[in-house]
Amino acid sequence: MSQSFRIAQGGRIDRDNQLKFSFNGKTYTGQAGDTLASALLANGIHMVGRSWKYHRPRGILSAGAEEPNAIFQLEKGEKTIPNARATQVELYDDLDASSVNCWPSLDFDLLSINSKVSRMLPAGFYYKTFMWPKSMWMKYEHIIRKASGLGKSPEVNDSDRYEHSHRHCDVLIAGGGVAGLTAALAAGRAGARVILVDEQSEFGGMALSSYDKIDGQPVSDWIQAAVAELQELPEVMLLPRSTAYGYHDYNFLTINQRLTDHLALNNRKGGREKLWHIRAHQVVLATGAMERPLVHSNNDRPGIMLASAVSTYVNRYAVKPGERAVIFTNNDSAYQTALDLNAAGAQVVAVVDARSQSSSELANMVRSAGIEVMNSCAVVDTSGGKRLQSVQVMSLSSDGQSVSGQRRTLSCDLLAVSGGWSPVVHLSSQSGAKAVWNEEAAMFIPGEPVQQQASVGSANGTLELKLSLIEAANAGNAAAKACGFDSNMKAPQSDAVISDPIMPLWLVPSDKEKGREPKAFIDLQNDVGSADIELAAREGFHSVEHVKRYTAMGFGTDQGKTGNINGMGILAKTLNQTIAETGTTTYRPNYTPVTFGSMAGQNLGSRLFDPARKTAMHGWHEENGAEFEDVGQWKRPWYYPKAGETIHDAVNRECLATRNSVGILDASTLGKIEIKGKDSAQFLEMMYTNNWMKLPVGMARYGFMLGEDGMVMDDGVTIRLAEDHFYMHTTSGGAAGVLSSMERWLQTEWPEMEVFLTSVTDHWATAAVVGPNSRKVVSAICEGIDFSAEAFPFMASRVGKIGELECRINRISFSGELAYEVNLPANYGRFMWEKLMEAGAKYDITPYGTETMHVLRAEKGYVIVGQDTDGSITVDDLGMSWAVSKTKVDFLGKRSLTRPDTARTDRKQLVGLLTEEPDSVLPEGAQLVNDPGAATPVPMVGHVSSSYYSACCGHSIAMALVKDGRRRMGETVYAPLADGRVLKATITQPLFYDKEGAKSNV
Amino acid sequence: MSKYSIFSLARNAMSFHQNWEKVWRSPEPKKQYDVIIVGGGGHGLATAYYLAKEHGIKNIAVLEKGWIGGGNTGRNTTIVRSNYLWDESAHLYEKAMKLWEGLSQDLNYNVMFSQRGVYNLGHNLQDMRDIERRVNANRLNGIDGYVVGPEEIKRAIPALNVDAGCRYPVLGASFQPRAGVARHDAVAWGFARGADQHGVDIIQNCEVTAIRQENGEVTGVETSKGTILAKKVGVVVAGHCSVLADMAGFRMPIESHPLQALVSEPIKPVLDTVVMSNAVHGYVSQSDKGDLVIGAGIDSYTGYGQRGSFSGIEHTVAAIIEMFPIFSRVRMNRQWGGIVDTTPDACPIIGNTPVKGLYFNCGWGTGGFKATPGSGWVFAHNIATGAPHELNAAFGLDRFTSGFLIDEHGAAGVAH
Amino acid sequence: MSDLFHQQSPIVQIKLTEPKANQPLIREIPFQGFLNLRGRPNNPDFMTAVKKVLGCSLPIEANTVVVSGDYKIYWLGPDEWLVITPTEQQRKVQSELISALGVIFSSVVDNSSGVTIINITGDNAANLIARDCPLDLHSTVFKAGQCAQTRLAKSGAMIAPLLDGSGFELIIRRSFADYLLLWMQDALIEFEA
Amino acid sequence: MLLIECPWCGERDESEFSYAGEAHIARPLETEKLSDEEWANYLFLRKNIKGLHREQWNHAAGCRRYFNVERNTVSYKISGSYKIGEQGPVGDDT
Ligand SMILES: Cc1cc2nc3c(=O)[nH]c(=O)nc-3n(C[C@H](O)[C@H](O)[C@H](O)COP(=O)(O)OP(=O)(O)OC[C@H]3O[C@@H](n4cnc5c(N)ncnc54)[C@H](O)[C@@H]3O)c2cc1C
Ligand SMILES: NC(=O)c1ccc[n+]([C@@H]2O[C@H](COP(=O)([O-])OP(=O)(O)OC[C@H]3O[C@@H](n4cnc5c(N)ncnc54)[C@H](O)[C@@H]3O)[C@@H](O)[C@H]2O)c1
Ligand SMILES: Cc1cc2nc3c(=O)[nH]c(=O)nc-3n(C[C@H](O)[C@H](O)[C@H](O)COP(=O)(O)O)c2cc1C
Ligand SMILES: [Zn+2]
Repeated sequence: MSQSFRIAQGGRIDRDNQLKFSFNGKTYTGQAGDTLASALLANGIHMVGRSWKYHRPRGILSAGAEEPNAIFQLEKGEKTIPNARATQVELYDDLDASSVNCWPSLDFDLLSINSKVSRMLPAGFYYKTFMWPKSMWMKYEHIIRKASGLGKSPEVNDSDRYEHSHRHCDVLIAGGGVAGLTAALAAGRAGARVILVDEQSEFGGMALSSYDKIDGQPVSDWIQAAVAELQELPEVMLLPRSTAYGYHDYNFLTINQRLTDHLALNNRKGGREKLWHIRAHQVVLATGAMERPLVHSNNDRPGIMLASAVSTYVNRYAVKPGERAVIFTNNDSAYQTALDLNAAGAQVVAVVDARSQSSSELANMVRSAGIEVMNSCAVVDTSGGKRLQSVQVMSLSSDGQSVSGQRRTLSCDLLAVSGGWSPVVHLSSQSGAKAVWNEEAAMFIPGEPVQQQASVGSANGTLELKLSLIEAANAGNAAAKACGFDSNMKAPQSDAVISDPIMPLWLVPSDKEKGREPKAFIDLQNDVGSADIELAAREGFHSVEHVKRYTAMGFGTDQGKTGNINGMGILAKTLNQTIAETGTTTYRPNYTPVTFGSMAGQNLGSRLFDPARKTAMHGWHEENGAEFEDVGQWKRPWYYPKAGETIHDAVNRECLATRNSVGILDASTLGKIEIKGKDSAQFLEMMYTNNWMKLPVGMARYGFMLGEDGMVMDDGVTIRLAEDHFYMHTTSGGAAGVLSSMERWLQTEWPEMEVFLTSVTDHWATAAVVGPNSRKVVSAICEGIDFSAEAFPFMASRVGKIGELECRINRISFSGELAYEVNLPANYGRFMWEKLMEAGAKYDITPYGTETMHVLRAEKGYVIVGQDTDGSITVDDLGMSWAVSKTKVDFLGKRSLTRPDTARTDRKQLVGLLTEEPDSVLPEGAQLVNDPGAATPVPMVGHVSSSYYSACCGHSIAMALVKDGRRRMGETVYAPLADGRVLKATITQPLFYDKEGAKSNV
Repeated sequence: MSKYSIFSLARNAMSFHQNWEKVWRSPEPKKQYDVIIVGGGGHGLATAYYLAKEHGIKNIAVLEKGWIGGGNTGRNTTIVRSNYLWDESAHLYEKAMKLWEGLSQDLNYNVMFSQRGVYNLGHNLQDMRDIERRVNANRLNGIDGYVVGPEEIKRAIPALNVDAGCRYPVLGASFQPRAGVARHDAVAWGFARGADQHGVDIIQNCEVTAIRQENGEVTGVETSKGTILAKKVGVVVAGHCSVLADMAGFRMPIESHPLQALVSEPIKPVLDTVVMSNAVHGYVSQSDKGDLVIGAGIDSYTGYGQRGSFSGIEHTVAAIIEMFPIFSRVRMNRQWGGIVDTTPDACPIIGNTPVKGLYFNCGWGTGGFKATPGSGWVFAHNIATGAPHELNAAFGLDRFTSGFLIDEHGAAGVAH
Repeated sequence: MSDLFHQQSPIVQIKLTEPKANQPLIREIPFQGFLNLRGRPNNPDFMTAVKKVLGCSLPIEANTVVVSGDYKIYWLGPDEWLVITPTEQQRKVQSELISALGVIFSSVVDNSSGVTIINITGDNAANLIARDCPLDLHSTVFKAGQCAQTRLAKSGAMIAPLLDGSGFELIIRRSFADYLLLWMQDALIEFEA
Repeated sequence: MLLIECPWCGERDESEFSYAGEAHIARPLETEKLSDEEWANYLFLRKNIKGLHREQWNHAAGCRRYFNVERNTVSYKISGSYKIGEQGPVGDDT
């Protein structure tokens, strides 16, 4: 293998399984078990990208979720992934990766010119310029936009599936390092339902990169045994490659599991990701800790890495990230890295330690290995272009505030830094526990939990293995106990390690004059340097939240995982306050970015984005060529075009056929509610504006329902089936709302009323048979009813039989025609429809849809709630005050009607409009004016709510809401249209056809 | 006070940026002011700015309980448009639009107002009727607007799925070319700087805890930094207006709800306009930094927690992917919430209150960012003169008694 | 020929396939009788009258099911029950109930065409439902004899574990049935492998 | 995501419920006798409490009952649910 930086032995990679991959068009090899980052390093590639603002060369910093630099575009076409973190991408065969945000190439990037003029680009520079000339801003902005952004959005649709699942458990454990595994064992052995998630492919966390011992065994053996045991426990679920990214209220966590991204493209099957919605009784957070870099001049060169990441590359991936290494630290843990590098055969030039002394066992082992330890020293600058070449070291004062003495240059190609550890408090903070500053350990640790939750291990600031294990076992036991399981597992054993305390060092001082020092970066992804923080503070941005927003610190895809705490430390110092006073910015989901696809899941497309509610006759409508209209969630036939017909042709034909002979409409979508109990009529008196006490049994009445604000909310026909029994129709879209509103009144306001409501919307299929021949058609298939006008008058309801089946026929009409609504249980809906079609054949019965229904009702001036009303219209505005009782003491909304504005007599009122040109149809939504030539703003007097060409009238008709319209009959209004035309129309009564109502009265 | 420009930038670069002045001063509060503005959001800061600039009142304090711009101003999806339906709102928002168009120059602070246009999509026949109605009204009110069809939309927004086979296909849209987005934080900072330059004291970490009154007249406020006196107090605290009203002894027709938003990781420009959809329910634009800025729905329950429920996020993201299937593999970076003050008619309340000298400006709910300069401008007039400007006369508390609501919810759901 | 022959189930447009690999089995139990019964359980007359007809006391413990001969009775709410009868017996039971109840405050409504039963059985039955249902379906928590109305995807369902432990019975609304079955068919893909 | 206790069905996910606003707003009995102001108070004015809030919820996808919940509107912590007409809990306002 050509992986020249691969260490000959060790590591957890599969040496027998070599994989090919390409980076920026060149082909390389790696091994199964590598991440993209480790494979690149194995090939000696350090420079992987350019920084966002200055386009400086950047290398791999970390080995995990915190990575700010190694952000790649993976693959092309439908499988492309923007902004993938190479440190978390598992290598697979033929993986294709390229750098983002550089042009034309990574090596030669034109915008690296920004670096030269970087002095002109301090934090927030764009607020201070680009303002002149005013018209140029959009052009400047265009250029700014082009320069920003990292990866590219896919250009084609995603072909992958995304799964969802909901789960409940006793104990959810986030993080499967040794702490998480221990907690899982404690709770799992006790029989609790446990879910253990870890974002990595393997459980074990940091320990996979170490040679620690637990219970006397090498830690990797212990991990293997623990995982094996957990896998056997029936109530334990292990989710690898799963990130807990959101910790919401009531122990609800969202977890993103990656199912296939680690496989070669042609081996991927099934869903790509799975979103788990988990509701846990108890949560244990064992999310570990992240190492912080140290902030010094030019601390961003390729070849500068976190010390723990170096150890991970060496120990876990068997990769040597450098041949000559310098370690720079302010705490003990990086000494281990020195030993690891040394063991791997790299030369460790020196350990530069900010502390005046280091005498722990670990430090002494480093000295014994012959490695120079430079105490009271700091790396103050570095050099190198696309790769680190050397670092410069100076003496550091004991308070860390100044450097002095000679600059000593150490040549090296790797600088491993450790500025201390930051517990991953993200989830704990998301859950509401405010992170607390621990001065001694120089870290934010999880605050007092506000949910049923505990943090353990390094996530809790407990960096020592022995104590981590005890803490984890205790938390696992306690969580299981809280769920009713008897649990008292003893903690696994490990040896204590004594280490020297950390010396906090937020910004390595420079020997250069203030403001003139080279850039020292905090947020590598957003190119935020210490000078930016100081500038922000100087300009008055003192809140850490302001600093974040002014400098963009922590705004990136890494959300400041490596930079924020350093930034807060520098801000605290600049403002001369403590870090505790400075505080953190708000931790929010997502812990790491999650695909939109996984959140959308399968709830997409014509079938699953939103339910399409269908009537029992839906299949017939489809088979007969109906076009459908969305009405709420319902699919309603809109019109039934015949070959070659436009919508207008079809509607004209349907209208004429219905008026002249007979038409049929699927009216099943109307809401239907049975109202039963001795107080039913009394209840309707409150719900509706008109009177219900005296409605005879077997008769129906039209009613308006108002909101308490007096505005029309719904309308419909209600039938009295018995003294104490009614059957209410609501609008199709309003059904659910009307039912829950009526239930609410009954349950909360009038619980003493004896009324039961039952929705039967779905039970009944309804066909409206409409037109002069409707009686013949309906009576042909329906027995047991006397259909004569006298016996079965308008607004009556009767029960009869269709074959053996009991049916209900209501003689109600929304068209002004003789019409019957035929109802059968929906299981027989299609049967009923076909029988009616059969019976109607000799009258050329014509199915019609909602469009024709609209025209027919508009010809009669009937309103549609939601089209001719908009939440600001009263019954009186509609000219239907006959439907409002003058005698009732109360009904919902009544009191509102006498408010000064509502009681005005010159409100917008429903009128008819006839255009000057009979053929020209006013567009619905046209605004009406008295004087089209008036100056802007042109005073408007109303708008067109419904408008059609009426084939039956032979001219266009419209309904409009016009100010004081009822007093303006015969007057002219104008509709100025977008295309410049001005249509002239005359105000009329909103009634255009069969004005005497003769047709329904037969 | 130095002016911002490319030259001042160059000059300061020479001195290594050591000499920039504070954007605002953060002084200690005085004992007494002519006017106190409670709430250092965009609206409060704009009010102070225009009070000083247009009405010559210089002795003003803005009291902010946290950091300025940290309320809804700092957490909104930054959409600016003026294509409202009713005359009253259209004129108010259009006033704001006109101010936006010169705001960066007026403030000498680049608020990055980007007039990239806003599309409001229609997905069913009633949506289209409403769009026609609104656009027609807009044109007659002198506000730019067009109704556009699916083909034109597809040309303008190639990433949008306009397939007729969608669950809710795009039937058309309203388009306002002058509409767009602005850099929300810069709006707060720009107004703060402008106000500060006129002598306004901006006092952060100063929470108002009580409103002092004598004989039905306001005399000042109690704060976490002590008592501060003033004969006029303007309250502009968005989600917290009921809390302040409670201090003053009256109630508001307001409910405070969580409203959530989210951003993707930054990507190269793919969307150079703003797309909103009511029926599918989501709206999206792309910030200058490259992240897709996405607005989610309002949570139904009362909430002062600056966070909402995950189901809202999930529904919104599904809506966005339904509209823009190519974003499926793009990742969501961060989500957050604000506290929006909703009114029964989705219109603001700006004007006098039962307490003399106490003025309220609130109820902007889910959509007040776009009004920021206009709102401050009319409220300044109202406070300075003691009576509403004609642009905010219709937005008084009295409308809830008279019934003169200005219902901007748009038409109720189609029902037939 | 009986008109029963002319019934069509709400999922008439759906073709159910044989399960593959680890897929659960989805089957409809069509054309059962469904009566929505309401009354006040603290009224002994109501309880007695109902018992006379159904042969058992109504379940008054929330979210439980009682089986009595051919009838199954589900708790829907504190004053609401669902009575499931064999095919085409609903009218008979309905009139028996109505006459037994007389003037007692109650309501008996036939909703037989308004809902249908879908049984999901076999491996992954719970996992299929759990794809978009917030209920805890674990067998130690949700046991035979219990039932729950809940949210299922973007609709709702009454869910009850089958008595034999083989899976779940779902009662879903007619107008959402087509959607829910499309949703289930899509959900099955996860278990194809 | 809230976990709301229905007094009948027990704890269920928020998505099964719909919110129905501030609780304990009784509809005035003799509406005719109210002044416009009094009516407006009933119609529109809300306590909109920051802190312990009594509110109505409907178990919409479950038993369809309306009930009351006492919830802290800042922490979202629910101190208890109770049936309409019952005395509510007195939660700790933390
Ligand atoms: C997620 C989201 C998306 C939105 N999207 C848009 C959009 O796209 N377009 C649009 O036009 N609008 C949008 N809005 C609405 C818009 O953000 C607001 O209407 C607007 O920002 C309100 O500004 P404000 O200055 O009134 O309030 P805020 O910015 O909230 O300011 C009020 C200030 O008052 C302070 N305060 C509160 N109580 C006290 C006290 N006792 N003492 C002192 N100070 C106090 C608060 O701390 C706060 O800083 C959105 C809102 C949200 C939450
Ligand atoms: N010497 C030191 O200074 C030092 C510092 C840190 C850790 N350690 C050592 O680390 C070990 C502690 O183990 P630990 O278990 O506490 O931490 P760990 O880092 O080993 O494990 C944390 C695990 O959580 C996972 N994780 C983090 N966030 C996640 C999320 N949101 N969703 C899913 N998974 C997530 C990580 O992938 C990782 O596997 C001990 O060996 C300890 O001694 C030592
Ligand atoms: C228009 C807009 C764009 C934003 N873009 C980003 C972003 O790119 N990255 C990011 O981390 N946060 C972004 N945020 C969110 C902020 O980080 C923050 O969450 C939000 O302002 C709310 O504040 P809080 O989370 O501190 O409560 C953006 C916010 C807004 C309003
Ligand atoms: Zn319930």
